[in-house]
Amino acid sequence: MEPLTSLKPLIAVLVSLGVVPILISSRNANVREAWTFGAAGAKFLIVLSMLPAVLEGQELVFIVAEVLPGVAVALRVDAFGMLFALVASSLWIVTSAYSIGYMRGLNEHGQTRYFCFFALALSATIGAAFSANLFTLYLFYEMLSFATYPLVTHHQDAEARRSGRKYLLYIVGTSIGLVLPAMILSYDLAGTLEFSTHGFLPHSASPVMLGALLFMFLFGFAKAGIMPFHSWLPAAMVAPTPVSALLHAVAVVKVGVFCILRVLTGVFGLDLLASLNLGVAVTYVAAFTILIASLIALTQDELKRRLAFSTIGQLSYIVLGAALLSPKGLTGAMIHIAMHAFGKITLFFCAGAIFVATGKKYISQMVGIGRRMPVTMAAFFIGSLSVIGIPPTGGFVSKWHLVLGTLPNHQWAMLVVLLISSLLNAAYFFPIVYRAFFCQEDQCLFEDTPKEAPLWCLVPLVITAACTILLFFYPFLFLRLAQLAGS
Amino acid sequence: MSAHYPALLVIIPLLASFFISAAGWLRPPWCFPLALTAMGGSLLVSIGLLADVIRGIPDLYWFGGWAPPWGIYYRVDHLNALVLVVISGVGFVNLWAARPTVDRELPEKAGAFYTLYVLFVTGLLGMVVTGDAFNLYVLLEIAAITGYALIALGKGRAPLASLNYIFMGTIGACFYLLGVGYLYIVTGSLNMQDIARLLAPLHGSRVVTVAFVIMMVGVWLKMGFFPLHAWLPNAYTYAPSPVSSLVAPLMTKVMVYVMIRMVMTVFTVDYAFGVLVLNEAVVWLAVIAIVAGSLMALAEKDFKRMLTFIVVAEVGYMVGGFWLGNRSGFTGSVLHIVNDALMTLCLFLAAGSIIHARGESRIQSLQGLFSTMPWTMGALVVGAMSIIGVPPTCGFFSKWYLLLGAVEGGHYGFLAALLFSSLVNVVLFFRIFEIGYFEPMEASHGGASHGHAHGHEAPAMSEAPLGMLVPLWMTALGLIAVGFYTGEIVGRVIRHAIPATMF
Amino acid sequence: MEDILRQIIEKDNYWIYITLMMVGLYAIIAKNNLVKKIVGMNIFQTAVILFYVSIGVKKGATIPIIEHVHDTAHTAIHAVDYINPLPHVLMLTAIVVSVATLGVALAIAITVYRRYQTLEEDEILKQIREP
Amino acid sequence: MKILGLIIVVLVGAVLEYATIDFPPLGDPASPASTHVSPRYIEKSIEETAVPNVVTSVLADYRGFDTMFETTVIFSAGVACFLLLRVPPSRRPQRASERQYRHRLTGLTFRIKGGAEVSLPLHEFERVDSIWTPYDFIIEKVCRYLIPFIQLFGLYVIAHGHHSPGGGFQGGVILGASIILLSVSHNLRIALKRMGERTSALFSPVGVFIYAGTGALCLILGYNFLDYQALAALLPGGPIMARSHGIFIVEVGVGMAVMGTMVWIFKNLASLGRYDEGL
Repeated sequence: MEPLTSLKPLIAVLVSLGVVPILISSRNANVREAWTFGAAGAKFLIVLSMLPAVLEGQELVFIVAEVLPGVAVALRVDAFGMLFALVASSLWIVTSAYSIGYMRGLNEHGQTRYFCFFALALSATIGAAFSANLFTLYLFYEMLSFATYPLVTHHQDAEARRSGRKYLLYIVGTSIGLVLPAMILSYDLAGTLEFSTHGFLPHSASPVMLGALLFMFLFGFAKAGIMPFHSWLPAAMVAPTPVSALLHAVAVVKVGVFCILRVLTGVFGLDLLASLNLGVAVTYVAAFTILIASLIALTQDELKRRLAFSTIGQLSYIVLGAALLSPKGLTGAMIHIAMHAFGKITLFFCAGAIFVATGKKYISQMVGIGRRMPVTMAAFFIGSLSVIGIPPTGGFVSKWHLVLGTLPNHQWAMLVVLLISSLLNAAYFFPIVYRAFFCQEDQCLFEDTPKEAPLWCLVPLVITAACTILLFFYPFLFLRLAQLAGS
Repeated sequence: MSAHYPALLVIIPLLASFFISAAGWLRPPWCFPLALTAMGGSLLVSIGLLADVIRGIPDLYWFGGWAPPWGIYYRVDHLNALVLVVISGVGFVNLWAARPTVDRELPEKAGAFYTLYVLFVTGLLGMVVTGDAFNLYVLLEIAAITGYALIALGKGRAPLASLNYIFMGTIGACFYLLGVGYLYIVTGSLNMQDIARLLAPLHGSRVVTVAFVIMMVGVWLKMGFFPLHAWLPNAYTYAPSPVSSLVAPLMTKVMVYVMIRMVMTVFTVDYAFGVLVLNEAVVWLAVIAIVAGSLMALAEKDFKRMLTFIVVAEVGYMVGGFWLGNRSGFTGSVLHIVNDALMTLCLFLAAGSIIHARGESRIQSLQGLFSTMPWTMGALVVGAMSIIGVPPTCGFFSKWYLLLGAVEGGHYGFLAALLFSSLVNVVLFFRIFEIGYFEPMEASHGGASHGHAHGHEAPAMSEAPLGMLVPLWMTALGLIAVGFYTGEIVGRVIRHAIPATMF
Repeated sequence: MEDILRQIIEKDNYWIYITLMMVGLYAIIAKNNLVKKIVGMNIFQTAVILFYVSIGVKKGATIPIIEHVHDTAHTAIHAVDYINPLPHVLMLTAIVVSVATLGVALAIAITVYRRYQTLEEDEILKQIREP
Repeated sequence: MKILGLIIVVLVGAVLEYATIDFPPLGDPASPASTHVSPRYIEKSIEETAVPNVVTSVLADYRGFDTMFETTVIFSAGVACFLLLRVPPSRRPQRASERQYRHRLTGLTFRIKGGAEVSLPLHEFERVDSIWTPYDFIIEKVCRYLIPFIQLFGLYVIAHGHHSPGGGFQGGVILGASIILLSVSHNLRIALKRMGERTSALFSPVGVFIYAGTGALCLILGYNFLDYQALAALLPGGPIMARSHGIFIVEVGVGMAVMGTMVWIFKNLASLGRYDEGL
């Protein structure tokens, strides 16, 4: 099926970029929020309108400018890109609603700037999802790094400044220091940067060079939070919660993992990796990250930092799934992007709601909170089930495929790692839920008159919790997309 | 009419400068409009020349009707058509931004200022388009003398800095003149093509080697290439802001062009890279230039002085890129002349409007800039992105070619230096953005804004005048536009400029 | 040994211009007083002018002004009889340039003096370091 | 600093010296410089430009473009000195400085304290500058009579550039020197009376404009820039004579420019931009 050139991917990317001048110019808050909502809705609808074509295996292509010989700023919508774009744009609607409640609840300053950079970050995310070659991916990756810096350092205090510095050091440092040279070297080897189904790097290149390239890409995309370059994520928890919710659970980190998957499938190609058995090395790196992150999460008392480390662990699931080099593993990895997104965003919404309602950040202060905020904690429970991977929630589907993925190549070690880490996930989520609902009389810190967070916060987290359960029963959309991308 | 474009390119600003100087005495208000027509005219002519070159019409112009080796002739080819457009473009845009400062600081001598401004750009335009080695020296001196005078106008240490610039600049120009003399004594002709033809049999001789070395040292001295850059930081820092945003983007880039022209046309590429085994050493010199420039910029306390050290590092990019000796390196170097001129203009214009509004350029005094001057800082962010090398802006693409050239040439030292300098640029600019973003304005900071605690309500917006903001934003958007048009620029123009013998 | 001596004697003009240039260069670098540096710069430029003019010399040739008698047909003019005019033209320009640079340098030296009341570079730098 | 200077000087001297080994010996007629381009100038100068002085023909015609920019260099130096030094009248401190007058006939000098208003029959007195310039009757009178002849000689040098060594630059400098002699022998104010700042400031752009204007005129008349044979349409005589006339017009332009600039630079430098008292 030859690709169909259409303007839709470009409009999808530019719709939120276009809203920025309007946001700057609009005077009062309601108009501004209405515009953000409108932009989110419009983006989701445009992405949705491209879905039927993609489901039939059709690819939509749009070349913006032929910038370098053999390299163009070009957008291409394929199944994998569509999956990620769907997740990101749908959750932006929910998050924009949530951030209205959150920002009004704490009457934060600089809200116009907040919504503008939020829109910029989203356009970069969708751009990364639809990028046709490694160069456009790098372009949107950099744009995302710089667009999220003002969001992370929103509070403009000393701590925000330190974490902003760390955020930049890791993300921009590795992207310029590792990804740029790697891209140059691969362009030098292959002469092009277009993603192709089984990789564009020539098999004739020396294995040492290919290995070095792989690891430069792996650690270069620091947004994926692979172990040595992960500590920007907990530091970024200083940001307001909707930022942590959408960006640091769904958009930004997923772009990092999305790039790594694109590199593994589009740049190297699974058969090249298999022939050089580089896949095994990547699985060990991912496994190491999963275990260590889960262990550290156990020790974190601040709720958002625990969720952050849990995210680092979950991201490496996706990398692990892809590195198993089996079709099932790849499908599992791709679905996990969606499942984890919905699960983790619910958890972050709950954390935000707790902070808005009670001002509490630390888990030790949340004993018996279930009596005061039953709905929030119920959603928290569902979210944690999904992240752990227990049946009634979507997380189970992706974990199931990941486990199936380890079988064909007899990678028992990876199977064991998956199971242990699921246990660890349970170990750091269930105590929170348990202590929230079943506290002894003397230790309960909250009286049992229910007083939830404002509706603007509550409704989105209920929706996302419902989605996690819905995805368990009807995962066919994402499954179909993942299988299409895997083939 | 278009046959006369090469002559008109230089004559329009030259004649206009005489009218401006006379108008300075007779009708002072006419000075700025005359200067504007001069710059606008030369911009249109240079665009016309570029169009001719792209259409493949060679532009040869014999002055006085005499054939080349006897008379002086202008030759517009793929290489200098692009540089012409950049020079006249930067001159035109910067003139807009110069007006508020000139009206405020030297109202009576505006005529003289605009005369020297236009003559400076004329000198550069002539230098880029001339085909005669000695004529290039004369135009070099015009640009130099007007540059010295304009720089000496600044406050504080400007005269001393300009005097040092004169000494180093004169030594550089005389070395260049000596180089031309050595070539003349051995070949008997002053015309570049003619010298190349006559020089071919003499490639082994000592004179050609020494002439090459002297010319290179002279050109490097004028361009501020690392070991010979001592004059550049002071000269560009203490110059008045409209002058530094004119001289910084153009002077060094045109001298890089002169180096490329000399090596490509007079000494021919296979001599420079074949007979002489100099290019390895020069690339390592460029590596030192980049690293040293970046480190010194890091150590700087003054914002504008930091920018000058970035210019020193960028010169290292261009020289290193060219001396790699392969097609990508050459393309990267020429493209970087275009991109770096625009980037440096954007940064210095932003610095100029900050100094215009704040009165000083110490980095510590840049607090609360994002709230008081959001538009200027917005443009500064775009400029910074381009210097760091972030894709949509043009800075990335020239860095891409330079890196590719380094990889193809197997020169990993140069690759490491480029990446190191990009990372240092990130630190440099985000240090300033942090101060501008986090630290609130102190009380009574010269501006009308009042001091306050946590910066909750943004202090009054004391933006630079519109006259400076419009050119600044034109440049910033230009950076992104040129970024997207890199394919066109390289494909249509630079690719044809590469000498055939370059592998 | 003998041909080296001949070499030196035959090319004495180049020796002179090189020594003159080096004197100028030394003055620019080593001198402390700004005006002395300016004088050194001027010597440096004059040395280059001397070099160019010495290129044009021809043994047994007269100045390049051709006396032509109106009525008789043009007797053939041989280039050998006249010295090479081109370096002289070039050096007219170079002299003008060196005068212009000298003028501007002196003007700037005056502004330096007006601002620091001294022309000794070390005193100026001392004034700059501790205002 | 001195040792560094010595090292650099020795190094550069050695490099330059190294090249001279391959140079042709001094004055050898067969050297490439004398055989490649310049023979045509010498042999064809009369034929093509009817100017016996080959240097002037090369200067103003063959390489006329160079000379135009050379005049522009002079012009830009003049403007630069003005820009750097001239203290605009509005900015000068207004304290009345003490003034000195000299009685013409007796030679007695009177000093008026600052600010005091005294009514003096000015035609009998002449102002003496605070830097006491020795009033010397002989020098003043000799210069007074000499200057017109110097200027006449200057004009001769400009006009006679075709046949004898000379031309625009030399003539212009002589004319400039005559005005400078006036201000040296008398004082700057008298020189300013003869040639005010405005005239000298306008002389230089007009002079260079004559040069560039003639070139532009040739352009308009359809030939290349600075191709004087285009002037044949306006001036008597064939294209060859038109070249000679063209060269002459250009020499006049250069002379004006150089004179104006020399005087302008001298005034700015001598009076440090205040135009009140000179050397």
